[in-house]
Amino acid sequence: MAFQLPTWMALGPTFVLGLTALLLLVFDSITPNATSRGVLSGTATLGSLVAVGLSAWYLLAGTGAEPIRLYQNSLVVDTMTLFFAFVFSSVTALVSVASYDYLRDHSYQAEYYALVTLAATGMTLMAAANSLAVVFVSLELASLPSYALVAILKKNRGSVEAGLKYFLVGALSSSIFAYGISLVYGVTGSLLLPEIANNLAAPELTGVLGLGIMMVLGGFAFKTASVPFHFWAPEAYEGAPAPISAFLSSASKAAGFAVAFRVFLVAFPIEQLVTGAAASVDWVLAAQILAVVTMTLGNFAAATQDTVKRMLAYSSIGHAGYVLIGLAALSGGNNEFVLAGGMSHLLVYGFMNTGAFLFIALTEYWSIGRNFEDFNGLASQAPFACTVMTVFLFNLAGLPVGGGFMSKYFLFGAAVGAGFWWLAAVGAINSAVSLYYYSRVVKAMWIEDASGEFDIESKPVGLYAALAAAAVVTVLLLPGFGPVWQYATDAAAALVA
Amino acid sequence: MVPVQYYLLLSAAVFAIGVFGILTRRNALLFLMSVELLLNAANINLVAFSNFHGNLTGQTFSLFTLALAAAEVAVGIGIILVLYRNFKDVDVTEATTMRW
Amino acid sequence: MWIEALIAVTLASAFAVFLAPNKVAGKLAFALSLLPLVGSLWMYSTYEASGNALLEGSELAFESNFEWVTAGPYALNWHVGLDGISMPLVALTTVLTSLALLASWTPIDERQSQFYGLMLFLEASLLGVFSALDFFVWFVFWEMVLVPMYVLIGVWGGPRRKYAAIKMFVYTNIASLVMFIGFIALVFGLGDSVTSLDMPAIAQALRAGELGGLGPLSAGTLKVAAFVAMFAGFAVKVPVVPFHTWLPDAHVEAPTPVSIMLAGVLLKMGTYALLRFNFTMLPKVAQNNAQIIALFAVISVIYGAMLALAQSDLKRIVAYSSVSSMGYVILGLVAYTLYGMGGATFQMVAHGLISGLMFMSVGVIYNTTHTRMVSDMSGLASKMPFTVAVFVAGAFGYMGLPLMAGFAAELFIFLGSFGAFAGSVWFTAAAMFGIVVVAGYLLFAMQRTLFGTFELETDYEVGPAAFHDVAPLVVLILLVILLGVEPSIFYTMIQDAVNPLVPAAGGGV
Amino acid sequence: MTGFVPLQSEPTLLPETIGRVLFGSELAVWQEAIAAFLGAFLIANIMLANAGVAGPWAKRKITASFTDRIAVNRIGPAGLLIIPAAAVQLMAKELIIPDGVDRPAYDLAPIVLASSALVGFAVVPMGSIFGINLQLADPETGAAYIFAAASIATLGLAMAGYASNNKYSLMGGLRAIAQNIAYEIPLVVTAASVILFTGTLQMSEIVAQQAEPLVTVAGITIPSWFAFVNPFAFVLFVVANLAEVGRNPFDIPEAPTEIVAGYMTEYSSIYFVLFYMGEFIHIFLGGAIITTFFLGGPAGPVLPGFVWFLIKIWAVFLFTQWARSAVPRVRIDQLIEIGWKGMLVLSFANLVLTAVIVGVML
Amino acid sequence: MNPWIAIGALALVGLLIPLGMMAVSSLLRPTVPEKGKTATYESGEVPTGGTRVRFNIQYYMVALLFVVFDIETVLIFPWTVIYRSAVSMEGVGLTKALAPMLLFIAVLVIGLGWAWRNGAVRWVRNPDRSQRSVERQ
Repeated sequence: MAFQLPTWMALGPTFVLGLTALLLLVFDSITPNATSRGVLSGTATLGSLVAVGLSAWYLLAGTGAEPIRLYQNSLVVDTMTLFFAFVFSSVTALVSVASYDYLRDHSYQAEYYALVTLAATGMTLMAAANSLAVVFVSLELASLPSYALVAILKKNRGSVEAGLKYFLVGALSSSIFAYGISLVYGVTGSLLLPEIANNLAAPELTGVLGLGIMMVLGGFAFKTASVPFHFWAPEAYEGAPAPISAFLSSASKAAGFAVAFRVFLVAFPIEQLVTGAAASVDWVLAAQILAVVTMTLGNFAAATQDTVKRMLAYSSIGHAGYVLIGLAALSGGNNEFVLAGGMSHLLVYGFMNTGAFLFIALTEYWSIGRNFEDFNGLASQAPFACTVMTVFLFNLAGLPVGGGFMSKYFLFGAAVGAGFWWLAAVGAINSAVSLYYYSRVVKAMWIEDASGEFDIESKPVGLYAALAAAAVVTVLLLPGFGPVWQYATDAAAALVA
Repeated sequence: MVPVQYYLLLSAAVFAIGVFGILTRRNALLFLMSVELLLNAANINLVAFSNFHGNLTGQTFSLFTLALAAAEVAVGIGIILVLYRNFKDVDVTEATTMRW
Repeated sequence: MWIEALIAVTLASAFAVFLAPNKVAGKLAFALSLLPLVGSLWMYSTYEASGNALLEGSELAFESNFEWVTAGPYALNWHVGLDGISMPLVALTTVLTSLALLASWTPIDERQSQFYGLMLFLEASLLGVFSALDFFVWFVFWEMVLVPMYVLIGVWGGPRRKYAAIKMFVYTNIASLVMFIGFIALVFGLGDSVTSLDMPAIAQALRAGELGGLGPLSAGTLKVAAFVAMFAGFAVKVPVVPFHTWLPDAHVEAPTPVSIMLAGVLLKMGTYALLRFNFTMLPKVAQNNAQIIALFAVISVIYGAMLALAQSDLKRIVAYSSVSSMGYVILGLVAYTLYGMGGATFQMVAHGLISGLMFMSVGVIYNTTHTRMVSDMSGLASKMPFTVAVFVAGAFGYMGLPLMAGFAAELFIFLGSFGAFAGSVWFTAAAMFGIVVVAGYLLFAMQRTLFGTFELETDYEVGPAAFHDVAPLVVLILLVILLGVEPSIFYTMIQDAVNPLVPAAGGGV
Repeated sequence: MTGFVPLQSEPTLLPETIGRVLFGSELAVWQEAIAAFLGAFLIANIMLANAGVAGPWAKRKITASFTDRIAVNRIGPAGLLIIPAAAVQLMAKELIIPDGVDRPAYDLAPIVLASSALVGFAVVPMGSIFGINLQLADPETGAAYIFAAASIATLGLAMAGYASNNKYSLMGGLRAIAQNIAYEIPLVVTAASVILFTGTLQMSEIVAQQAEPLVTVAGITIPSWFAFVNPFAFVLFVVANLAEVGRNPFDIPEAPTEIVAGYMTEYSSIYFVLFYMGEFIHIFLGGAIITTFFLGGPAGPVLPGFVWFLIKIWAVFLFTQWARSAVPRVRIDQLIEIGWKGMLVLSFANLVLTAVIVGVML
Repeated sequence: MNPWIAIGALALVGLLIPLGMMAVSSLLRPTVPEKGKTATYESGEVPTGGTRVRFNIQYYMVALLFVVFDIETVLIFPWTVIYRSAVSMEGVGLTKALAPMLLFIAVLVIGLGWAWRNGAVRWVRNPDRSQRSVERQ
């Protein structure tokens, strides 16, 4: 390359997303009365696409191969940062496109897009955070807009209730997280992750440290909708506008995991805390328990739901459980593989789960009911949308019609390789359960006969475009899983090393 | 000089009060106040430990915690307000259009 | 590149048919299915290979190997190729698919383009399963089979189709996961000695005894655990009693062409995988526990036959008899003798054709009479003599009548297994008893339904079936007889591929 | 443990002076506490005296002068004895507690208001008289502390408005909060622009930095009081301070013609005295802040520092009384718009400009 | 001497003085209970309704704005303290000391401008603006 970008441009995706949010607010300040959906949605989409492009370009150019440390090491841009920035901005782009139709009669359009891009900014920052302070701030930057977004349908009781519950659990867990940070700081005297690891050498206050780490874990559990802070997830995903459910369940969850991976691997190294001679704080064990409980609870609860959106919400908890394997199987000496499994699953999940929720958005747009029965025979009316949804669902279930298959089996394979075959076995059982409830939707759409007439007046362009894009990427990730895995492995290697 | 353990005890007490408030109160505003207590417990720790370790990291971070707590309250009160408009109450257990 | 072309053409046909209008979908699908059929026949005619694909010193036909994904220390490659075991199965798949498509014209009367598209998609997946030589590629295709199967049964099946479809779906998916965990544990147990998920490499490393422990498991335990996991996984597909309960439901509810594919090809996936994985990669474990496995096989044979005897639904009878027949295959495989393994593999093909024939004729009868209950009808022979004749021929094939493919297969199996199990002849003897039961119930059913005076309360016109219904029957019966008369068409290559596995033939264990 | 002991500014602080007189040079903690308590008592009483003079007497006199009337001239010389008279009269009045008040809050509100105004003076450098430096404490974070103390009053107003069970009170309380918070930010941001110059939050340092000569015009040296250095900030601050202390044109929380007496409506007897007194102390606290930040603190020629300090805070008081007489009251909507659209933007502009100028000039 | 001892002392005095005045007053003042006296004062009229009246939502909007902006001043203050020394410090300089805060204030100002344009600080709303909050369903 002929010229060298300044190092701060490594955070390009973050800046682009943040500027997009500000630009949207400026738009709305200039013309608060006019609601030009196209301009707003277009700006948000364009901004996030630029962020997608930047992160992809950086990945290809190997920007993160040698971690770029910024602002006194409180931010670090490595492959993982860019990998997740790619995920977040892709999901943001999909959600922005889809919202063009979904929000057609809603108020607060500009605010909506601004909040979405702001939350995405926070998420990209989370992936780059190398200091607990940045972790906390970026976590809040991602969370606060999300609370508002969930409750943005002010006249809809479900939305408001969802927003309230999300907020209450979120506020609680973020304060617990802050308290955990303060304890960790108290023991180690630093908030920078590498320094925390350095100062762990001879912790005198092991109990305090353990409590702190568990509280930090709790904070991540909230963000990733894992047990024990998962209560909000079904409510929030069900009540929120469907594109927001997509955004939260895909991007937000991935962000939680991104930061959890970095914090736990860099700040609380396994060699010192878990397997070391002075093994004291076995957070891997805690992660194992959380993983098993989370995936089991999520999947079995999903199997008992009546409404599709809520089913997807619970299944999203189940997937959080799968990804938790990425943390839970870490002491087995196959860390790189395990972590990369978790990361690549998050990437694929970003597309397939967003797609599934966007399909729900489409049905909400058409005012089709929420129950499984309401979807009966939908395929005869909207074959394309239903085909695409089937692709997403089979991917979520781990059938080989797309990348979901690859990532799930790589994850399970990695767990087995780390010696945690029982984790994989639990995952396998859950996966089978998930097949049951995912196929219920497929069954309803394709197999059952319609009980009534659907009132489908139009095929919304934005939603269809987002669905198609998500589906194409999901399917292409099956043959094209190589690069994803490559980058995930690189990212994991940087963390493990 | 006050030993750092005392601060830890104080913050633990504040934290416990906050948790107690969260567990026993159903009013959303009281819930918010309890959360503020939790965050302030963290702040006590941060400032105390900052002094203990002789670096400014903790104090600086506590400023951020304050700011974020305020932002959280701003968003939270907004949500509680729309909750009140929809449910005519700020009891967090009132809103049950969805089952758990 | 021929295998890729075969799969690609089939997939492309599937998409083309999916997009075609309903009216022409059936004919278009049949026409397009001739392409892979011709392709596979051409491949058969130019087939030149020796040895077992997974073992040293083999020459594979149409092999190709590209890099796909690198998963940590393991390279996943696109590796396909054919040997004497897979070639017949590939041919079987293409033949049966074309015939099944032909047999779909009458019963499938709605959403045709989707149906035929899925059938072709199924064919592509099956071709992939039988030709893949990299574990992950194989697994992709293996799982891919489920998707069209689920929808095919679920949409076009009988009254309880939803239940049957989801049962099949969940059952086999759990099985795959169990198998996956078992196999992956093996691979990791091999440590650095393998650097890819290439099946030949893994098989050779395992046979060379390079397996180490994994986590808390020692090498020996790991071997057995993995064997059990894989066996359980494949047993569901085969199916082996007691994992068989999904099969009768699926068969009964599935429309005729899907039943043909299910019995004719899908069940062979299970035995094929058992042969490829369990019996090739972990032969010692298999041999050490040969009696237990044989016991499973014999129970499948007898129990399947007994259950068939108790059925009053023609299709259910044939379905349970499939369970029984697949028991023979396992019995033959685990014998680890020349004839046993060869015969078992030959039985896969033979049973594929015969069960296809049986289901097809039951389908034709059903199309005409709209019932499958043995008790409902009698004297069909007078109304549709040709169909009945084919049905009778198929039934005799099932019973192992000489000059039919089934005879050759079962004969080899019994020859091979007799005395194979530590000198115990009881297993084979018991299995042979199964044949008697099969003969009993088939004769009983035929006597009730086909002969005597015609009696059936129905609103439908009962008469000879259409040409396009009968034609596949004829083709199948001819193929069955051809294989019965001249088993060497396939048996030579099968034996060539199986020999290296058999200790007595110098294959070593 | 280093780094957190505040710098000892040169003139000894009041408690230490008292401590040395009482106990010698080495002080134990309890001795320090006693000395501090005595000093605090002295400072509090100085401010109480100021408020006492201002409330019943000076305020009336000033207003009368502006409106060309004669006021309080009956008792004592120039009516000065009205001060003790009013004190006794008000304290001896019956306390009427209306039905339905929220008792703890109702009782606490006047105490909060009065004491919050008092505690702010702890860090104010009041200058010295007779060689005694009348400053109680001089922590590094003095400026932050004084703003914090001053804004506690809002809490008292809210409590009073809410607890009184009276619509006027509620309105007054709400208005008081809206107003205080609307002008709090311009106030603090403008103060921040001063801190940009000083680079410290320590009150004595802020004062010391204003002692430097700015320019010398015709032999008269103008000190670098920030009122001269940054007059724009000074004006902003004074206006914002007017709103903070709730004087005209920003007296809508009380607005007697609209809502009787706002949050004070239901208070009588000593409670009313506390409110009334608290407000005046608050005005003086605002004056003290302005004095310290912009008017060079107690600095001045010839006279002792404390006298200059008194002159300056009384000047600010005079200004508030002038505003009270001369400027019409704004409406609540105007108040909010002035605050959020005018003052806030101006104060941010001021901050940025100051930062740029300070940065470039260095 | 720790300055906070003196500040605490003044806080104590600040509490004791009002309390003392209350105590003195309670000794001096008469108590003549009477029903009419304790009625809520509404300019001499008979009180109507409760006091928990619904008040203008703008009070709330302003409070919300305040919470955010006031806390931002918390973040501005430390910067103002170190600004001068940072500008003259080796390796920091004007740009590095000023630019981040300018960015920070710019974000704040954009937020303020948005709130301004969307009527957060406008006391009287135009009727047509209320249309904006009409939502589907």
